[in-house]
Amino acid sequence: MTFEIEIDGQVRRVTVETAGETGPDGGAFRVRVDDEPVTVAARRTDLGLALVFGDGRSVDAALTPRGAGGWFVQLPHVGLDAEVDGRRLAQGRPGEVAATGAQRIAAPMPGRIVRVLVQPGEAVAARQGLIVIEAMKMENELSSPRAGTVREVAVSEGESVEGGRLLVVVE
Amino acid sequence: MTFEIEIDGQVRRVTVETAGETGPDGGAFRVRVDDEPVTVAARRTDLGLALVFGDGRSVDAALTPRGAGGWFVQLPHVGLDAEVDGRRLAQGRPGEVAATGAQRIAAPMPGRIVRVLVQPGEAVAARQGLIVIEAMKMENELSSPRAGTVREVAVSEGESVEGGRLLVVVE
Amino acid sequence: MKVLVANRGEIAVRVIRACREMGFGTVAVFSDCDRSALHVRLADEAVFLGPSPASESYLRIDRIIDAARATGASLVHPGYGFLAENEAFAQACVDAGLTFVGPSPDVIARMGSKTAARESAMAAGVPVVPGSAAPFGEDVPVETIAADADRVGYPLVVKAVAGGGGKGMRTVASAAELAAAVRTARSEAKSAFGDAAIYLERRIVNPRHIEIQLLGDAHGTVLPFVERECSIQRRHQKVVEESPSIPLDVDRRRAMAECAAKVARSVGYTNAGTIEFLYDDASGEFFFLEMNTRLQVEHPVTEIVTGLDLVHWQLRIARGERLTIDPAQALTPRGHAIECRIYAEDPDRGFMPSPGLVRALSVPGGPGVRDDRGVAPGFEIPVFYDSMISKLVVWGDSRAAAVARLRRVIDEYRVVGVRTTVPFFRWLLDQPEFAEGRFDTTYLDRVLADRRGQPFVEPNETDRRDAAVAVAVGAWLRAHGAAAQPVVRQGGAWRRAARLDGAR
Amino acid sequence: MKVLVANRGEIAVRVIRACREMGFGTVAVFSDCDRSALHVRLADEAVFLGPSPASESYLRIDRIIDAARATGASLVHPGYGFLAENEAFAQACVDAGLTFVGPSPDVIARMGSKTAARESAMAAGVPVVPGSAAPFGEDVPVETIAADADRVGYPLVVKAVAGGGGKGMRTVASAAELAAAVRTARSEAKSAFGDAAIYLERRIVNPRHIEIQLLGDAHGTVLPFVERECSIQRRHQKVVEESPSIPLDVDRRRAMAECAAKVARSVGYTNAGTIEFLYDDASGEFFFLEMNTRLQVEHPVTEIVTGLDLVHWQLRIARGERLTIDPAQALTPRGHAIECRIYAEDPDRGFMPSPGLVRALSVPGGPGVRDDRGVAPGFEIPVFYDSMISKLVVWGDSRAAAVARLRRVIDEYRVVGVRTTVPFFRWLLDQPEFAEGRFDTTYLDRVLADRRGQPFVEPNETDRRDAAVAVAVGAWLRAHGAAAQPVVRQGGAWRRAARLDGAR
Repeated sequence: MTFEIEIDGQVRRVTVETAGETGPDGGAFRVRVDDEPVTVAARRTDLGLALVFGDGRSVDAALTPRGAGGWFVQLPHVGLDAEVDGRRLAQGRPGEVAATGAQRIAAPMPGRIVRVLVQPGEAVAARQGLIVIEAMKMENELSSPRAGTVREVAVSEGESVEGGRLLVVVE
Repeated sequence: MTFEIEIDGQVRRVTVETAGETGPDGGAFRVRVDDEPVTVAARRTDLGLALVFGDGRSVDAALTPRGAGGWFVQLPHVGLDAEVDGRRLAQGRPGEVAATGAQRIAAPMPGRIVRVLVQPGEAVAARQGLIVIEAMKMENELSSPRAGTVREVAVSEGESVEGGRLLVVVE
Repeated sequence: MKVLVANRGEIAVRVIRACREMGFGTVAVFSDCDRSALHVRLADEAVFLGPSPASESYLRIDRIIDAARATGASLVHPGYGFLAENEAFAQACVDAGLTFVGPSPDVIARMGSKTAARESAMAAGVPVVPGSAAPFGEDVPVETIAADADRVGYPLVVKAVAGGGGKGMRTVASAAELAAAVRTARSEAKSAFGDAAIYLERRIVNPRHIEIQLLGDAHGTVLPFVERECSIQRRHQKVVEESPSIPLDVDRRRAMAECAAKVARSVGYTNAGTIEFLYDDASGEFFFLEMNTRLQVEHPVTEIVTGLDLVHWQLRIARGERLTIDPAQALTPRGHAIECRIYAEDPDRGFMPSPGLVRALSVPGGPGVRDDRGVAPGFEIPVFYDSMISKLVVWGDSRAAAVARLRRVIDEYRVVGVRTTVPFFRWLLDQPEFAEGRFDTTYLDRVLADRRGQPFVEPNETDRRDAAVAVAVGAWLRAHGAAAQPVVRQGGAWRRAARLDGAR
Repeated sequence: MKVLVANRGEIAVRVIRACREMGFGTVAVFSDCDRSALHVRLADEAVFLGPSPASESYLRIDRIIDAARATGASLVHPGYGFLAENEAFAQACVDAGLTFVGPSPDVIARMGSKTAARESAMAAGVPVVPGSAAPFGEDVPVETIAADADRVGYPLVVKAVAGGGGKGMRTVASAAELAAAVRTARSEAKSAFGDAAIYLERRIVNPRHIEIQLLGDAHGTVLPFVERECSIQRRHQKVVEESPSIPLDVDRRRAMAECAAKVARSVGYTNAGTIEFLYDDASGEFFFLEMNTRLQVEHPVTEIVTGLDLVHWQLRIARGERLTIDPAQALTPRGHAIECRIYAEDPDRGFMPSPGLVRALSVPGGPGVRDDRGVAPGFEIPVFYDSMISKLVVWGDSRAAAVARLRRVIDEYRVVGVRTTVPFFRWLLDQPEFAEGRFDTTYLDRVLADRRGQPFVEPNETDRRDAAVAVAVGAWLRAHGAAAQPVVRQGGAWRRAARLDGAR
């Protein structure tokens, strides 16, 4: 089977075929990542998959499906978001910085908009505050991931918002 | 819903109905155990069910389905086997003592019969050795759960046996 | 004898454990979203308080008192936060004939007011940070406050009288910033504590936060412990705590401990409390900051280096027992302990809370590790309370050994499904300032500002390839009947059993 | 620098943790059934050895050496069991230019032979239990052995020369029982060690088992530690270990430690080892029993009361470092530590192994707990090796406090899906003999025999009703779409995702 897997905005073609005895709990696989072949022994665990690569490297990976092809992969020292086959990451996860293009700042969690600090058309510097959202009894300031101009402010003060709700667009 | 639940050789009629909002992850229930009513709030956990009874008692129960109506229930301080609706425990779990009736001693796990210590027709005392089985690199002696007569010896020395395989019947 | 634990999360679990070890019955209380919480599961009894918002559950004094009455509990342990420093709650317990595990209501009231506490410290002859003589109510005009500010001097800190945990607190560099700071501090204080009163305090430049744990019994004995250092703070929130501190030598330790004990004795303090000081590295001076009239989040580091159990002693003191601890043991640390607060926060997004379902949890074990967690796998971290998952504490025979162990332990700590502060700690451990103990309370905010949101752990090409392989094999397994897998956990187990039963 | 850990389970995990703390790379080895074992997951690299039977994997010297070569490991840590006391393996490491973390092959050979070890002890002027002068090979007629038995005197113990862990060991009360005991001991020794050689030893009536941990460096320094007591044994298998022991006072401790050090010095012992003694409560005499030339299962209790890390020191010694430990620290316990070996065994069925799938695992936390586990949830405990799940160790400032804590901790320990020895420990904790420390190596077998198989924990009517309610509600939930539940864990998670993807 071949998958298109997007991680950090980069799409890889990954081909998986069995290499010896495999079952639903794992087995030995020949995997090609962008035509580079690796062999890996993979076994299900309480966290996700225990991987042992052909060169002996052991990687204890945790996997959390996000639905509709999305996965949250937690390696022992770093977590990554992955998208399988198609649905691209909107603009990377909110808060992620793209060098150019519109930045869509979304509510990271349910909360109440305490203050809106910018107006549409206003120029903002990187890290400048845009919105103050109260969540879990703390006021958190959402700041601009990069310098640019506020194209849109999608909420107003006092409003309660769901997680993921678009708040501000900076471009 | 009503279930017949056998625990320790005793069958109880248990009726479960919702008492307020419930979902697949639990909720509030009115339960009758042999016509004695209790209310209980039950919530799924990583171990099984967190129960809070009407009188405030909290019981963190672990549940392991054994298939075909069998359950292994582990309360914080003791484990019990339960059978739901019908299929009775063969003769209680192997090794369990019934005052009377035939005792079927089964292999508790895969292993090799090292020694057979009794013959059919032989009288045995409680705790007298019947079979020595080698498993996990240790020789384990299976002894008679009670005094009686050996009715049957179903294996011979050197034989390899599966877990659950009948070894000896004492009556 | 039965103890009602008027709290949730890790501290409720901590107190329940102490009760079990002492043979006391335990009563947990819980809100809607905590029905399957660990503290409920570990308690002998559990009483439902109400809806998830704290104001309708964990802050409902009446319902908690009723719960104690209904279950026949005779002691009430408040933990920290929620009602722990609420004198009305302590009084309600007394009125209901319950033993409140903490100081008397009037001592809570007195030391709970930062200004009254300052007066007590001054009266006891303990140095305090220069600041407002009296608090400013909601309606006091900014001009009046500005005048006081000029007297106190800049830089200064605006603080909520009822404050704690950095809420309702603002640093002000110059007169120009004062008005804005007062406004936000008042609004935050109002919403967090229902009291907008504030006061001003000189800001000691680049101090360390060093605090002294105390125990006082009902017979007049007050015992100070070896200090804790909590200088690693983000926006006045402690992030890492350790004991002993980096700068204090034996003489300074004794001096600070004696000052703390003096303040506590002067107010007739009983049970566990902590006096916080600002410590000036340059001069070696320290100033009374405030007193917390309850058990601290970071109490485990003290327990580990002294071998004394503070919660056991809280309960023994509440029952009228005398302190029989050898003062030398309390003041003499053995090795070094460091605590990391593991929160469900995304450090790469300004430590924004990231509550959600903890799908799996793998806690480090082995030597020198203490895990005080309040969460079990399968628990949905609620949005209603602080998002702490666990306090991870390590011990080493030296600070260097403790840091090395922490590095090992952090790598073993796996919280699956939610983002946590673990990557931040991994980064922090690699900072020379942390390794060498060269930091003060401003350190973390400064470096965080400098990083301008740069991720704490950046995946490299190998990480991305590994992740791609993991996902691809995962997707392959799913496509090839993962459903038929030998099931491992409850969720799966039931489904499989259902299949076997032909129930679906 | 890279360390290959030639073992599995909790001890492999333990060693990997120490390596990480010291900054060494780690290489795990594994057999077929250990592909997803915890030690594999925690290691940087992992090498497959072969099929599950130990003889085809963990005992394959050639493959382990190859694995070290292939991964560029320079040190090999054998753990305990398997090849840990196999001089051929130690020699093979030396020949391959690898550093074996343990004593030299000849010392292993010498102290591994119980009779040679006895001679060494006698030569060092340390008291030994009277016994055979030389071992009896496979073909020595029982008559010859019987003659020696009369000289040694009854009661006596038949022991396998290559023995350990109670295998190939039989107690003989009188001449009549000798022949049978010799037969079974020989057959067990043959199958367990491939060596049927046995010898006889006088049986000290009702002794305690007390042992001294040692470290020796390559520069001639041998350091003895505070003793461990391991008198709670079932069929010569240690079940509970603690430090310090109950009977030893400071002088006896020093005397026993000095005897142990003398033996070790006399054979030029290096790295970690333990000398076991039989201790006679009545007379206060002790006798050299045997030496274990490796790390012991129960080493954590020593680490906890001394604050010293034995595995760190094993690695440092292997690299040629000098022992810089203060001898007083090694000999002076702080508080009391107790270890329980949690096995997948059913105590209510003669401790029969009960391997299987660990569906869920909840490990106790909080103060004074150390969990050395080798198993993660979802792991199938193999039938091929010993069935240990975890070593649960508690610390208290006194033995009474440690026992009280152990009671709390045991109740928190949840292993779901398999039967474990936990109920047995719950029972043991309630025995006055245990609480008061009134026991010897015969205690447990005696009381177990008296109990004639009575369950250790008997469910009462409330338990049965609770279980019935749990099962009924569980069945109800299953019937009402448990499949639709918000999934919590991997197994489930995938299935749900599959639904969302419409992949099913």
